[in-house]
Amino acid sequence: MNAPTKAVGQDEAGSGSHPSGDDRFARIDEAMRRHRFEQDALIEVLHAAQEHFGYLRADLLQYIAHGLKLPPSRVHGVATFYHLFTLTPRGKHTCVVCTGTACYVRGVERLLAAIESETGAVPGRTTPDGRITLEVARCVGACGIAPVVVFDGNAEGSQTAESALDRIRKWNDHGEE
Amino acid sequence: MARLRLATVWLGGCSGCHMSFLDLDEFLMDLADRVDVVYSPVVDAKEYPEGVDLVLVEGAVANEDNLAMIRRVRERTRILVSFGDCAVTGNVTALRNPIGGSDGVLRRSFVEQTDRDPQIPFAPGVLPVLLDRVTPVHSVVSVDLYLPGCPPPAPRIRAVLEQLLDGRPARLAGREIKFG
Amino acid sequence: MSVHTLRIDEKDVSARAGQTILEAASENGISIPTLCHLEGLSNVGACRLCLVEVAVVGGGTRLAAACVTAAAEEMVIQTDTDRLREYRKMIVELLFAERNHVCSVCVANNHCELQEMAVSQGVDHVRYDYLEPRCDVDLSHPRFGLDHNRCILCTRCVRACDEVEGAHTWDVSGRGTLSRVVTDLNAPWGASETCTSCGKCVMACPTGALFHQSSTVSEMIHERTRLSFLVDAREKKQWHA
Amino acid sequence: MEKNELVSLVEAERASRRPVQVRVCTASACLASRSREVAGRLRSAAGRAGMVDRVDVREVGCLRLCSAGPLVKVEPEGVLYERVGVEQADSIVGAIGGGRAEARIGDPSGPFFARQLPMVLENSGVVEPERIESYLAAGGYGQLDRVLRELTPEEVVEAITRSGLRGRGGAGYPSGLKWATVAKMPPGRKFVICNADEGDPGAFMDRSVLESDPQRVLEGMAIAGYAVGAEQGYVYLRGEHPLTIHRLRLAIDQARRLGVLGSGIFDSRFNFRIDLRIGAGAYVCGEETALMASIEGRRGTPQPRPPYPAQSGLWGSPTLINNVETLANIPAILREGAERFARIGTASSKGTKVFALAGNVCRSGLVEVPMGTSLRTIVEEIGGGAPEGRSIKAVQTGGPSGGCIPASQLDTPVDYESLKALGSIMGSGGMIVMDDRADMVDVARYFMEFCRDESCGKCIPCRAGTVQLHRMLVRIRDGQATRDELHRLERLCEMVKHASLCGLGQAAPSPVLSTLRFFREEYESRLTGG
Repeated sequence: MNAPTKAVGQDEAGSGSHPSGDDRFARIDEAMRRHRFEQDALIEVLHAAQEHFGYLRADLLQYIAHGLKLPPSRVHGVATFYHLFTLTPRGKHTCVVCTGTACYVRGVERLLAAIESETGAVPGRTTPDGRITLEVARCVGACGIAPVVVFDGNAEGSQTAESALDRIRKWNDHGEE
Repeated sequence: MARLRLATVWLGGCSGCHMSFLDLDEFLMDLADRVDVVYSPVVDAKEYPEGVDLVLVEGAVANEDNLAMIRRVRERTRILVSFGDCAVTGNVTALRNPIGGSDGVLRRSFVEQTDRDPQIPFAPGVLPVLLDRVTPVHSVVSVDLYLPGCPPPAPRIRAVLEQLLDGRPARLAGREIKFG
Repeated sequence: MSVHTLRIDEKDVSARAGQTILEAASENGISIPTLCHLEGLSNVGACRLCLVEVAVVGGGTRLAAACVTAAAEEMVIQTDTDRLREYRKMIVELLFAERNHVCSVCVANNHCELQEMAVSQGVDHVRYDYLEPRCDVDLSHPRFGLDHNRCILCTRCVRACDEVEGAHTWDVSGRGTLSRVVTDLNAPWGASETCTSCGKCVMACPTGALFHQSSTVSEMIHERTRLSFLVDAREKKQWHA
Repeated sequence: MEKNELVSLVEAERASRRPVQVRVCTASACLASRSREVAGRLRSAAGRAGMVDRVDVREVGCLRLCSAGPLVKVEPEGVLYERVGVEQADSIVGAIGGGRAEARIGDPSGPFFARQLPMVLENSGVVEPERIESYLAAGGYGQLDRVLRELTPEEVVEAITRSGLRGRGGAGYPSGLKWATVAKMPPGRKFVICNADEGDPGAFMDRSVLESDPQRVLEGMAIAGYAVGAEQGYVYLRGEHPLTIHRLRLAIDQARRLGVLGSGIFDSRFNFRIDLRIGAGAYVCGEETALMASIEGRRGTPQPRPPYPAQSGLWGSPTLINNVETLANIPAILREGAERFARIGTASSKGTKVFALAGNVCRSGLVEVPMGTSLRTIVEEIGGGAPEGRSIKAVQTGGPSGGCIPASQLDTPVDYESLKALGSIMGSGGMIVMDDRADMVDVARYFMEFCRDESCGKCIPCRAGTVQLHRMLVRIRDGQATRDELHRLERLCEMVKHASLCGLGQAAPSPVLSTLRFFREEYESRLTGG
């Protein structure tokens, strides 16, 4: 494993380019500094890292462990405990199917099966071509308009297998946009 | 008193449990006085007979022959004893399960791990077809008594047989039920 | 220091304030089954084998984990009822079903707390599906090995490393039945930058999950009492044999 | 900000109101149906019609009838429009002051609304959640101000105790008692936590409250902080709901800027600061010890209790943990008086309860009714029964920790004890209606899968037990199980229920046990020989 890049301490605060050569590390520094490098802020810092890097690479976890002076195994333990953190890259598009009770009662499992068979995607994974990450959510809290699917962050209600597949086909049709 | 009709059966296992059975030494003589061994790898009987009083089943259910056999055994036997860890837990025979179904296992054994002439054996009617998963006996048929151990030590086998021969409901307790 | 008197299994016993039910029972020769508990480490109340029945005012009982429940004045406790025996048996069976515990070929055969627990709880077969997960074996460390097939997630290794050695090389990753003990960022153990190779995790392990590389079937004998020896030496300055 | 400045801010806000208010719902469900675009079009339509001086288009919180969204309400005329499309904006603006719009008109006095008693939701769909001025103009923070001037902390605790308020998060623990326990701990560092980790599938009450009226929850927290002697509060929010996070973050910033949170609130000596903590997707973090572990940046695994958080909670300090709806009740209780509050509801369950009504029901949405209202009133009158002329088979309450109540028991009043007697729980308020097509074994399987996936893995009964229970339920559903297996299922349910470490595991068997109790024939009829 590469040696971790040294975290910028309070004394080195500044907005210039990051010693690592990747300015996104400065965003992690910023999150750590905002929480005064307190170890309790681990989850907040992981949120920030994932927001800027898309997923939690091993070197980021190492960097955060170093910055917060935490044992690496604890950082890994926390990062893998929570569903929202991902240690692998996401696809170009994300499709989150809500499997909450209202959606279940309204037949979301058939919809999910249709998406799986059409795209070959497996919930929690990204398709091998890196296009689509399929996920299931335990409830997105829009039960009044169940079943709900969240396409690239936009929740859509009253979905059917057809309407969901139409949306996904559009991603594929528009090539590399 | 009628002589007890005893059988022993060898499914997917190493025969170590039968070896341990043979380790009963002079008790085998006592046993011969009190039972008829109607079916066993150590006697010459082709067909598992009807009306068996007691059977010791060694080995896990690993292939279709095992499956057909254990069902027949259950139908034709009053008291069925799961004899040894393979029968009780799957044990070594079931070590292949995490690898995946029968295809995966055959591929691993006869293709991936082979230096010369890799091929998957296929001989219908000669080689029994592997089941996708090896299971303990009780997940296929009901079992009356569990006699764990790999193999079960001879005194443990003797304790069970003595209880059963005396017509007592057999029961193992304490250290007599240890796996491994 | 105040002392409580309580009743455990029809026997009047006394306990110092702050003592757990488990400690009070043990001092009075009453043994309660445990797996995640280990003398010298903190208690987490996770394996639930030490559940006991505590009488409640107005009749009936409640279940309490003896390792994390403080002994209190006038408690009336049963440690070995039919109900508890049934639950404990189920818990042990669930553990055998969860990973691939093959006693006959295990390094810890005959020296394993899980195997012994099956004996003491009368587990002669497992009534649940064997889950048969694919588990890795990590032999990257020069002296020790980790076999996830045998791990029961008691976290004794995690606590030994954190609390006694202070390295916190171990932690738990994932969740639910997919949880795994990991070193550092789930790197091979041999590549760990925090591991001091002290072997305390291996001492603490109840099963054959952590072992010395030289050991083969039935050869792995853990030295589980050495942890409490170290802790007492460090904290009480007592070097008991 | 000085108090007189606040007063003039409120006056300015009131003066800025125009005669007609067009309120557009911008809670999650309506936003998903593009209600924000509708609001934009309404604004430009008002401009084109030359009505900017007369008409205000306001983006408000939940208007409650989610299934008919996007919802738009015109006040003071009291006209409710349903399923509003952007193309209808001109017509709706044109109909202001008389006339009929080319849009679907709802019935604000129909049974969906008439049988409700909005108290927690009194500002929902009225105030603008992203503007603190709007909350202040509706009398917001008035109770915090009054409490700081007129009441001692003991008197506040006393009032909450007298009100009979019980925790709205699930178990129904008396709130006053909880507050008193924390208040009585020796002075020193204490915390107030708002548990907004609403993770039950099929529940969106707390989320709606926070998206519709976030300041109300902050005010409740500050009052709680004063009562128990805490100066720091945390809101623990689900990371899955970006809109809720956004609105709450905004609300905290605005409250801090105006000084209604911070040091020396309302010129008193009371300091109270609130920070957000964002969860990262773990249902178990709704359990309070796991929640605190998560706030401390650790894996969200529960700890054995005692010690209870009230004695030793966050970082070992006494900690008051209340759920969103509990805290949202506080300002109303203090304003109306404990006695008036206690007159609503039943003998043991006081006040109102917010439910998220969804599933196979004609009208789904956010419902607030007095405790003791019958399930029938909620699902048949308010919800309009099952759609397509079907019949209701069961009502699920309490999420994965609750149970399925059969149609034959619909006259049960909703209160903590009645639901518990039926093997379910009030829970946080998810209420899912299932029609005659529901397969109750599969419903049990569904919830068990949820618990299996959300088990933290710390204790064996829950970690390994839920896996086995799930497999058994699949086999029973698929007709591959024997009677012996059904027996094993029941025994294992008992063990997991009694031996698990925390509430998640202890309640995981509830959906199985309740469906076995009321729909046993669905299990038995699928058993195979043996």
